[in-house]
Amino acid sequence: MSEVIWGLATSHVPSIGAAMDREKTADPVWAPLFEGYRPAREWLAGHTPDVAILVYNDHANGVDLDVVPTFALGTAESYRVADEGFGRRPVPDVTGDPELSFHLLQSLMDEGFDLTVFQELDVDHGFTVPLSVWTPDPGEAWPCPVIPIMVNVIRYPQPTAARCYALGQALGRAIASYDGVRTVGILGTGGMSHQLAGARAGFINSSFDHMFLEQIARDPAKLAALTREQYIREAGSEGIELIMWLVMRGALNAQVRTVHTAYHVPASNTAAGLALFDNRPG
Amino acid sequence: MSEVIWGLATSHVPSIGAAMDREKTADPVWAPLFEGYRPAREWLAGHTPDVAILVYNDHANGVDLDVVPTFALGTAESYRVADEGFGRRPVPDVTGDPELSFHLLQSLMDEGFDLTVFQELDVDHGFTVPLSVWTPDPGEAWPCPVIPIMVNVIRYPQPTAARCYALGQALGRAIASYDGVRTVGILGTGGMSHQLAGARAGFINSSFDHMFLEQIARDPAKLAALTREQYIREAGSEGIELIMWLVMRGALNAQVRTVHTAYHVPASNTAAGLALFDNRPG
Amino acid sequence: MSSQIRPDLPGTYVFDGPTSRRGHAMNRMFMSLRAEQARAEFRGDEAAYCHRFALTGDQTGAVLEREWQAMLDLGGSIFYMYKLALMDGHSMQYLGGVFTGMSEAEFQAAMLAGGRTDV
Amino acid sequence: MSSQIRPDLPGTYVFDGPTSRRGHAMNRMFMSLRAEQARAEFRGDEAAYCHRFALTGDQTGAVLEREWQAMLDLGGSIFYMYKLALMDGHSMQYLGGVFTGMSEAEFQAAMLAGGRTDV
Ligand SMILES: [Fe+3]
Ligand SMILES: [Fe+3]
Repeated sequence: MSEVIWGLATSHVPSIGAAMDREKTADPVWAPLFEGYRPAREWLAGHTPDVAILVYNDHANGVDLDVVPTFALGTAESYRVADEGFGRRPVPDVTGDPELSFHLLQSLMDEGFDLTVFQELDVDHGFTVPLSVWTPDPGEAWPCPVIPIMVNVIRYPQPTAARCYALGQALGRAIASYDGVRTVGILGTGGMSHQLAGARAGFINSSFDHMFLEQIARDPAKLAALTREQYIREAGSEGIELIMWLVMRGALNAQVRTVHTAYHVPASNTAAGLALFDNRPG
Repeated sequence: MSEVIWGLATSHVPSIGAAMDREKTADPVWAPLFEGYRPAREWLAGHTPDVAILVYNDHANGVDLDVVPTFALGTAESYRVADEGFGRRPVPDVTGDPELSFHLLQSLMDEGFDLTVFQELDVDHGFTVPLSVWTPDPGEAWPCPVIPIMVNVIRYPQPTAARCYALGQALGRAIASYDGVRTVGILGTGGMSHQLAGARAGFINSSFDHMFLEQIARDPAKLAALTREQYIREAGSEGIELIMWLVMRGALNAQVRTVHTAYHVPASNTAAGLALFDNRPG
Repeated sequence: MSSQIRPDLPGTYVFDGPTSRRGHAMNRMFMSLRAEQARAEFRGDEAAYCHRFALTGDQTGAVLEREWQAMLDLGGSIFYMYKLALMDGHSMQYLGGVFTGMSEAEFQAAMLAGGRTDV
Repeated sequence: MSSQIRPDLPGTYVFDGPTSRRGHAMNRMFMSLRAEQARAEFRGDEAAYCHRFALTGDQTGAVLEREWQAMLDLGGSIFYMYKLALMDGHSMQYLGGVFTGMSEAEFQAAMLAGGRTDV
C-alpha cells in the first residue's frame, strides 16, 4: 500500500527554467512569479515523498518526430537531461524507479491503457522545469526518484481530457496496490492558457485559467468533460496541455486540501499557474 | 460507408517469405504449405479491396528497442521494406492511405485507444510475409494500399486478448463510418503455436491451434477471454502473437463465412495457420 | 469525406495529421538543428541543407527568407521552427511579434500587460 | 513486492520489464548488427565492440563464446540474438537445437515430425 501524499500542477515554460539557471529570479519581471511559488516550495520541502511521478510532454527533444505516443511510461533506471540544442540545463539527471515503473505498466495495461514503454529517454524542459519549480536548488540530485509519464499534447488528436482523467484514476489504483514505497508525489505539468503561433499568438484567457484552477480541486470531472476543441478555443492551441493536470488530479482522492495556488502573467508567452494539493486524509 | 469484405489470418514466419523469394515453394518440405494456401489465394485474387489494413508486429527491425508501443498506427504515404540485416526482401514497398489512417486515428482515439502514431515506418517480414501469402506475385506493386497497425507481442505485458478484440471492434466501427473507399480487407498475422527460446523451444500444440482456428470464426469472445499466461502456456512464448488475429476478427461481423482454413507443421520452428473469412452479408 | 472534426479556429494552427504530413521533411530538418555539427552545415549552405532533407521549393524559400508565417502555412510546427529561431538568436516573443504584426517590443509589452485577451 | 503476475513457465523465457532492463545493452548491441559496417567492426574486435556497447563481463563472455543459453539468461531477447546467429550463418533451428540439447538435424527432424508436442 503506497499513498499519494500530494499533487502538484505547474506550468513548464522554458523561460522559467532559464530565469532560474541565470539567477534572474529576483529581477522585477520574474520576482512576482517566484514569490508566488514560495509557499508551495516551502510546504513541499517538508513533504518529500519516497518517489514522484511526473506527467509531461516532450517538445521535439527526447522523441523523434516520426513516432508520437499518446501515453508513454519510462521504465529506465535514470533519465538524462536533454540537450535541446544549446547545451543541457545545469540540473541533475533524473533517477528512476524501474520496479515501480514495471508495476504501473502491468496495472495500467491490465486496465486497458495502451502505453508505450520507454526503456531509455532523455527528458527536456517539460520535465526539468517542473522539477525546478518544486525544488529550486537540487544540488547533486533531485529529492527522490521520479518516473516520467509522457502525454501527446502537440499533435492533434490528443487524448481526450476524459481519457487523461481516467488514466489518472487508474494510476491512483495502481499506486495504492504497490508495496514497494510508502509515499508518492504526483506532478501534472503544462498550461495554463497560451498560444505560440498564428494571429492569435499571445492569447491569454485568465477567466478560463481561474475557473480551471478552482475546478481542478473541486470538480475535475467537469474539466474532464471538455472537448479538445473547447480546450484549444478557451486556452489556446498550447493551452490544451492542461489535460495533463487531469492525469495528476485523477490519481488523487475525490476530496483534496488545497495547500496553495498561484497565477501569473506572463512567463514568456504564457500564463503560468501552480496548484498544490495535500492528498492525505483528514 | 466503407465495408470490410474479408479478413485473412496468417502466420508470418520469415522462412515462408524466404521459400518464396528463393523459389523453393515446390520443394517437398514446402509444397504442402503452399498447397494449403492455394484456395485462399485464388479467392483473394478475385476480391481485391480498395485498401487493406494489416495487423502485425515488428521484430526489432522497424522500431528501436528503447521504445515499445502497445498499439501503433502508420499514417505515412508509403512504407519501405526493412533491411533486416541481409538485404531487403525483393518485394515492393508498401503504398499507404494517409486519409484513411487519419480517420482511423481520430475514431480510435475518440473511443479511448491510446495509439502511437508512426509518420514514418519501415516494415519487416512480420508485414511483408502476410502480403506474400495473400499475393505471391505482386509484380511492381501490391494489389492495393495497405495501412499498418502494429501490436506489441514481444515485450511482456502485451495488450490483453480482450483489449485486442476491443480494438478490432472499434476498428470495424471506424471503417464503417468512413466514406473515402468502398471495400476494405483486414489481415491479422502471427502465430500459431510456437516457441523459439529455452528448453521448450520447438513446442507445438496442434490441438490448441485447431481449437483456435475453429473458434476464431464462431466464438472469438471466448478466445478474447484467455489470459496472457494461457496464451504463453498453450501456444508458446511466441504463440501469443495470436492475439493479433483477434484485432482482425473484431473488425468483422459476428457471423462470417469461412472461405478456407489451412494448418501445417512445420514452417521453420512454427505451426503455420491460415484462415480466410468472407465478411459480406448473406 | 472523413469524419475529421479538427477544430477550425481563426488565427490558430492545429498540428493535425495532414499538417504533420505536409511539414514532415521541413520539421525533420528543424529537428536536426539540435546538433552543433548540423547547425554548422546548415549555416554553410542553407539551400543545400534543405535540399538534403527534401524540402519542397516553397518550404526551402520560406526557410531561406525566414518567412515564419509561411513556414507555419507549409506544415511547420512551432516547436520545430523554434529550433531555427533559437539558432538565429530569436526568442518566442520575436516570433509572436511576427505572427501578430508587431515588433518584438510591442509583443512583449502586450504580454506584460496581461496577454492578448481579446483574440 | 510488486503485483507482477508474469507467468513462470518451465523452459520458457518471458521477456518482461526486468529482463529487458538486464539485457538492454546486449540487445542494443545485437540490434546494431543489422548494418554491414557494424558487422565488420564487430568481426574486427568482438570484445572491443561489446565494450563499446557497455555489456557486462558475463554478457561479453557469453557473446564471445556464443553461449546462446547464457545470453538468454543474461537478458537477451531471441529476436535480437537471432541477428548475431544470422551473422554467424546459423538458423533458428540451430538455436532450437542448442536450447534443447539436440543437434540442428535432430531438432529439424523433431519439427518435421510435428514439433515438440510433449513439452
Ligand atoms: Fe509545453
Ligand atoms: Fe512473429
